[in-house]
Amino acid sequence: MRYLPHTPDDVASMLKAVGADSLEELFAGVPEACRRKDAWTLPEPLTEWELNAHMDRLAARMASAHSWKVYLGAGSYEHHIPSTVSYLLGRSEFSTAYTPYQPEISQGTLQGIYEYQTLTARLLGMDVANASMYDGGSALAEALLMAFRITRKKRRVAVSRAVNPFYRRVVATYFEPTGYDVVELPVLADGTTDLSGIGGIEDLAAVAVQSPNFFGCLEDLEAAGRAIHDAGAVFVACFSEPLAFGIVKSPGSQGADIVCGEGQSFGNPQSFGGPGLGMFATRQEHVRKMPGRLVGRTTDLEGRPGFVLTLSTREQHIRREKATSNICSNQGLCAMTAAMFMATLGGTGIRELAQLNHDKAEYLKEGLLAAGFSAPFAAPTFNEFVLKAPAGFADTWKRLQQQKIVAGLPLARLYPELDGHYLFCVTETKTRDDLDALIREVSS
Amino acid sequence: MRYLPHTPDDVASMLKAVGADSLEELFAGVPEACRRKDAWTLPEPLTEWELNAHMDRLAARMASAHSWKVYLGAGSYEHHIPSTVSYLLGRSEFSTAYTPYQPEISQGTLQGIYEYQTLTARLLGMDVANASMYDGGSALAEALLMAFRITRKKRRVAVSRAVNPFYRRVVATYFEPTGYDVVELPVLADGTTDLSGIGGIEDLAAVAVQSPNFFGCLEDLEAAGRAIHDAGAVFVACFSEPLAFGIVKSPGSQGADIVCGEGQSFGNPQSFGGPGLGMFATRQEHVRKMPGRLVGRTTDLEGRPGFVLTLSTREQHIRREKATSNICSNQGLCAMTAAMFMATLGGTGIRELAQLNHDKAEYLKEGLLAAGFSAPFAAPTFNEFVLKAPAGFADTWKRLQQQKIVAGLPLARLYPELDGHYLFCVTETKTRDDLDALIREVSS
Amino acid sequence: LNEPLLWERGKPGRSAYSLPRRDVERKALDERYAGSGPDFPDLSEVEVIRHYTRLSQWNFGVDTGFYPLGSCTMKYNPKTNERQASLPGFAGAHPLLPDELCQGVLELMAHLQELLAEVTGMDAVSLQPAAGAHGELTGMLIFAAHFRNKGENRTKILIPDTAHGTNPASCALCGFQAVPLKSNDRGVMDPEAVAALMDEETAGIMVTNPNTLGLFEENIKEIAEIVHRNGGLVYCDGANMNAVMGIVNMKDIGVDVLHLNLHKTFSTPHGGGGPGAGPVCVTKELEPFLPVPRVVREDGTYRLSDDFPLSIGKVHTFHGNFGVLIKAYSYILSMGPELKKVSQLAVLNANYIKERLKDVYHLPFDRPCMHECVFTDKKQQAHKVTTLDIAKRLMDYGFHPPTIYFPLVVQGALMIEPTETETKEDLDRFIEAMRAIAREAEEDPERVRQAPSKPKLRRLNEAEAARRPCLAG
Amino acid sequence: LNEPLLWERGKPGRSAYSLPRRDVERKALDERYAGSGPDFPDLSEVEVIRHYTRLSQWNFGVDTGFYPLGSCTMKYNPKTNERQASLPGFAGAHPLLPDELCQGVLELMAHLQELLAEVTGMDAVSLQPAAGAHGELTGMLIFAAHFRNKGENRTKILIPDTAHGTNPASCALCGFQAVPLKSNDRGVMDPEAVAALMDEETAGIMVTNPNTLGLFEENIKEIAEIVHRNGGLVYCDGANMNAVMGIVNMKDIGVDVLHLNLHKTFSTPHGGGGPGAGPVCVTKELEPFLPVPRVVREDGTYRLSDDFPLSIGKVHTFHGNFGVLIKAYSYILSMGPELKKVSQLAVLNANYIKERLKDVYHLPFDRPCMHECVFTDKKQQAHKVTTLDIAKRLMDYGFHPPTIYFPLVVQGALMIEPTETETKEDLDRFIEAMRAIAREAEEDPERVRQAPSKPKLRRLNEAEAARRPCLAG
Repeated sequence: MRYLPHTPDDVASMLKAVGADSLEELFAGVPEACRRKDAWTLPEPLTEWELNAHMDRLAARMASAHSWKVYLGAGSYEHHIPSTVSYLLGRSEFSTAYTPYQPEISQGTLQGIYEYQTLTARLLGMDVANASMYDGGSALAEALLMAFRITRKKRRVAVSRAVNPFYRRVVATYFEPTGYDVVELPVLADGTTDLSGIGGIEDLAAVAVQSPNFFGCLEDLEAAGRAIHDAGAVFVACFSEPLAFGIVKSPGSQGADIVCGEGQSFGNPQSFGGPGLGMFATRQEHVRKMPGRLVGRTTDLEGRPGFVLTLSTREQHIRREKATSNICSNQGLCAMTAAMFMATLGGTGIRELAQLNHDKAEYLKEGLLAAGFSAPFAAPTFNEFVLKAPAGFADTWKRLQQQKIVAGLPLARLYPELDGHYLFCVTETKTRDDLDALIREVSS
Repeated sequence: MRYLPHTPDDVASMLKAVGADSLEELFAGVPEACRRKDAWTLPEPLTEWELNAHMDRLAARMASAHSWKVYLGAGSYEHHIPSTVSYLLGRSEFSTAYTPYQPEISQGTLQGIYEYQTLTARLLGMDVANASMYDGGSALAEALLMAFRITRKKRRVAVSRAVNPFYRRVVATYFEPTGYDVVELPVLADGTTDLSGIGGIEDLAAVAVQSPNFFGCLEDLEAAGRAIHDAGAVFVACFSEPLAFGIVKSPGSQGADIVCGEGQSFGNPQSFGGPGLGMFATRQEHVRKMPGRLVGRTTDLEGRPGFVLTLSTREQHIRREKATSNICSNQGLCAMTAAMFMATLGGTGIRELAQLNHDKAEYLKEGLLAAGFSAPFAAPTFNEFVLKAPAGFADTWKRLQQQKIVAGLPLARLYPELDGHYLFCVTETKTRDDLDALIREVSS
Repeated sequence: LNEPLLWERGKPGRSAYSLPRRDVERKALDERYAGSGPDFPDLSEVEVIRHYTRLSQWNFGVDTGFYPLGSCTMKYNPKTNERQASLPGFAGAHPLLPDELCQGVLELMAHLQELLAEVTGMDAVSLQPAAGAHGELTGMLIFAAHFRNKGENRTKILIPDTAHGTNPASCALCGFQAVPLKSNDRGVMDPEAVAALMDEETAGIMVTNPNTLGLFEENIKEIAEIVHRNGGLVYCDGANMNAVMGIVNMKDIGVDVLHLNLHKTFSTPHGGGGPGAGPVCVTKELEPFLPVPRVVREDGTYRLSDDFPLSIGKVHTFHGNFGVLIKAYSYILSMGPELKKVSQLAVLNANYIKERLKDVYHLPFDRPCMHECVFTDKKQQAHKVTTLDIAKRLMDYGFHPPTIYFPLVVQGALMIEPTETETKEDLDRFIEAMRAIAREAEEDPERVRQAPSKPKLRRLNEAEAARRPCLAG
Repeated sequence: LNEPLLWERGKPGRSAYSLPRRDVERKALDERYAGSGPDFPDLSEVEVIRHYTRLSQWNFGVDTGFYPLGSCTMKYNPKTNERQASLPGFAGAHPLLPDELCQGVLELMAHLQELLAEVTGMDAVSLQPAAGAHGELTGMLIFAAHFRNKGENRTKILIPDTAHGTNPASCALCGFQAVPLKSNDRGVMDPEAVAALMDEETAGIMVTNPNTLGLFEENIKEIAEIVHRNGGLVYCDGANMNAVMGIVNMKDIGVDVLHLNLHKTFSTPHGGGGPGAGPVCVTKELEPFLPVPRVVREDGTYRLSDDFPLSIGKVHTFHGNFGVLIKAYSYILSMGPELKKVSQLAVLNANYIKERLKDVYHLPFDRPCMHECVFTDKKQQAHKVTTLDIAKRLMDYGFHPPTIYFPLVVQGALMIEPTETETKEDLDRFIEAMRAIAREAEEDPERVRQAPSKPKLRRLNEAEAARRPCLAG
């Protein structure tokens, strides 16, 4: 086997050196009663070429964005990934390294993550960002748990019903054994969160609002922040599409205390939903309460600048059960990818790309409205929006698959009250011709 | 444009530094009469994404080995390329370097090419190999020209009609303006070269024989070498499928003076025939007459081993019109690829892979013979062979394209006397099921 | 070559991104929401490429050399796995595609679950957890759900001192109190100690087996019986599974929940800190509690189902780190039954190092080890050379240092895990370097204390970094 | 980290290759032919990966840093071009596919030919030559065929002293005798000198324009007229085309045959010595002599045709370095009319360096230059610091040295070609380094003479290498 270098001679001489007669004998420390009795039923090894054929076959059975027009967003976004980013990520000095425990020989990862933290903080309008969480959902759960560490002795959080329902389910899972409560905040007629009731919630540690929210609607974060702070709670602003902040005000500038969300959009392939990238940022004063790894700048013995993992006193191997979180491996390479992507776009590029996403989504929205769809929500949107379909659209939706089009996400399962409504996402990957084709199809 | 970093400010300040008012003014050295008057009609720049779509469209219009079963060889071979080789080649320290004129910062290329030279010399049974030629055809032309430098004052070479006809056409082109003659040696009934006449050729500098030859037949190189040396000529052994030397005696061991051929088989994609790799080796005594670059081992100021380009006294920038050849850029990265591929296979691997090619080809040969084909040549073959097809096969051949099969190369155009004959190539990429399917199809 | 920070490069107006053609009208965003965009540097393509190419050159990876970081299983990461994960059919797959449009990935997930069940001996698998510690959390959530379902209120978990560092934190997240369990003088758990602690308020035990001393918990079966007898469950941290594939059936030895680290045992690259994947394997009895959605097969087609009322819910927004799962799947298909050989050779390599170094470094437990061995700096302390010094000096010899000062149960630990992909020649070179350092510690200790000298930087001031954190530029 | 030679690694029996399954019977080869196979080392996959990963780290490429190698146009090589060339439809294409099964590549070749004709102003193009010198050879073969066809026997070619080094060798290969032509004191050719040499035995002239001094041959039009008037042809070595795209129409200035270096002007990577591509562009009159097969279009489909009786034949076994052609095609489509900007910025960058360095380095021709500028070590010679020393010292500053001691017409030449893809900041850093070296040459010349000190090795003994060649291990 090409990954196992030992020749029979190697094995023989090494066994001799350790004083064992056989490979089996090496396992003398495993009591007989613990030895596996049953035989493997693992399939015979595939050659590299059989594996390629097998995987090609599986991959061919996918409606991938490569050959389909997929108008789905809802937390996973199709964006063009420059070949530069793919190439750089493929460099195995990045991919085959472990967490940078030994800074002298890990400056590549460390500087790269430090830059990621910086660009993320700038994007979100916050002071500090961590080195990443697993994904948007777990980042939100950790943000809410962090709020309890900030506020102490409270036991309740409120989460908008317009927050991505998958994030909310992850929060529910994390909260289940803790004894903390999650209150759901209703949605107003315009598609944004109704915060009018939070003043009446007792023991409120934090309120989480997403913008653009799951319906694509922009929340008025400034107003939200005022209401949340008035209620004495931590303002958690969450997101699933960070590209929005190319043209939309950053959550930090609107008063958020913790900002968290999903960074997949930034150069990471959709890959059936993972690996994603939990982005997580807060204000300087809360940094020691923040979960996750942090890279900091320092100097070496000769005074040269360099980077290290820092504030590890918050982490499990030191604080054990009192750690700020149990997260250890994070999404390092995805964070590096996001940094490469942000650097590739630049300040000029992200503004224009975000504007283009917005404008294309608006173009489709108008086209569909003209084709008989109606808009349930009045709030402005970024690159996603909800429309109510005309009667009979369910069949059209199915028929469009013949033309390799997935025409939006039916919302009935996630929001029973939105039966017949669809969530559409349009990114820069769709041309006007694509959009016109879709509009034509649904009109006919 | 993402490849052009100059901002308007940059341009302005640089123009100021050089004392010009505009970019146009920089071209003051180009007289007005020489300025281009006509406008460009170049198409507008494509974005990276439009380019991807455009190239995908072109690539989709190809019967590539990825999705077709192509039984063609004839100088270009489909072999599995390990993902390791593709990955390593993609490392831009290799690909974006120039010819290693500055050895201190080019040891990667230099050691890699030195290893290529060594493995190539070992493979071919010769003392030294150069750093590469363009391809098999030009390598043969240069080998024959080199023979004139060895023998002096002679003016004629003989080349077997069983040498790849494309190589022979390149030789003819190179020889046309030189005044040297090329004599064609006939083919015997068993598919090998008839050398009986070479004793009678006057002024004979060299004789070139290919093995396995274009018909896939193995030549008796030892006997050929004796005859050629008896005639006082240089023995040039050529090849198009170096994998054969995994199980076939090396040309060097059979007495060849110059060995040359095509190395594409070793890890280089077929890529519509190029870039290929001209492999070229000779005996120590002729090294200063050899064309092309050479890497040699030496030491640095502190005595540490290192590598440099050497014997450049044979080259154009020093010898100008008296150089051993005009070759300057060669196929460096292809040579590196071949070395990686040889290292990946190893001695054990190349024997087994070569044997497998042979055995699969034999399997198809027998199957086709049983299906009504006949064998015109009796000499043993490696992974290619010629068969005479039963009547009506031309239609079958065409029909098989519907099933994405290219069932061999029709020889009529290249060898009118072999009308109705086909050259089949079978490599390790074909499974027994593939071969059975082809046999079944031609039988029905 | 030095490399400035990203924002010290570039000029406003440059771009390394190919902006798609604008083929629709510009529409201004409502002013109330419109922001001015982030303060990112503008770079050209070549600047981006050079920046990261240079950064990469400052990093040590498995492809660079021997990386015996204990407990991290830094084996070679096959290149073909990268090819598979980047196939457009996978990379371009939206996680909410209708089932009929994503049969390829559903089949892959179902098949990978079966394979992991077969490798571990467990009954059912969830691929959702995104990392080892996330698997632990998922496991603890399953514990909690199980006892809730049974109507029992258990609040404590036994955790031996040889378990991984994340274990107590994972317990705490689920509201369990971690009860420390001391190992005996053989470096393993004692059944009596477990029996003494195991009561009706204790949900069970969380062991790492083989443990972080590289030793197999030889009493695991007996301990599992004690735990089970008291109504508890046994969690096994499977981070060290690389030692026992094909050797131990985890269910047979009494494990109820096990997590795997695909980025350790199954060769997916660690990416300088992730992404990993931490699938959780359970017994039939605990299967109802696994996260949803789960892949089910009906009439030859696969679909995702949420219909598991006892499920703990979702621990990941979608289906876990799917790209990582592809790589592990590709590895397992490439190895098949050879996975047993993997464990045998991993153990052989570790024992070989142990035997060849134990005369010069103190070996606290001189017994056959599993896939890793733990030395200490006891002998070198005499010359005021510490574990940290030894680790840094290894860099000068071209090796990544072992894990240091872990496990805590051993003072000044040097935890060496060679993995099975290393050649005997490379092990010999490492052994020579370690022996040379031991000599240097006696003859020229200052040289070791001043190490490293060859990397880009010398030792970094970590205290200063923590005292005055500079976390963004 | 050092890295042994391939055959100093490995052990017999290892393999890094995944051998396909044997699904047919083994058949022994006839003993008369059967050999024992080559003496290759057997390595595991990780050994191969580490070997080449380390070798790569010893190489300086464009992605590593500024590479102002004069006359080589080391511009940035876009990554998207690599993606296009590796598409399975192209990479897996056999060169002898029937025309109807390879329309994609035929269309690409036809389109690329048109684009190159448009960029240069010439009428027809062959993509077959595999490198610049191969293009020169092809061009000379066309010259020879042209005169043979006209029944003229011309045996000489004028070659100016500012032409590229390969030119005389290419002439010689075609039986032409190279007649040297001296440049005037402005660094360019003199019409009178050409007129004096141009006779009925002379086939024409082979110029490099812009020439190797980085100067535009300002008399080219007049010279071309003289050559044509005498029945000769004008060959232009287009290696320096990066200076004049959109500025000069090569046919208009009298060029009959021109070759391009796609690995220079059109950004395909040079690969540490190739593969390149050297397409040849000709006038309508010479088109019949181009190599075969040629792509022709009929009824909307493309086919390859050999039916050009005057053709010189084949210079490549198949269709040239097709993979390289794809990358150039991809580059041209990405740039379109911006190619003019490319030349403008390349010339701007070169003039900027020239102006900023001419007070400290001797500039033999103080005139506006094109895409490169040529200095000498005249000022530094006073301190016994040579061009070679300056070049080596630049390595310590993190730059690849310029081309040195070429062109021969200038003593101790330093030929600097920055290309358009370099930022002003990087040029400024390079200028600072060059100025620092000039200071060092005065204040600490020994330091410059001892350079480099930072790369893996110090200066290598090239004399010894040539005296006792060790060419294989």
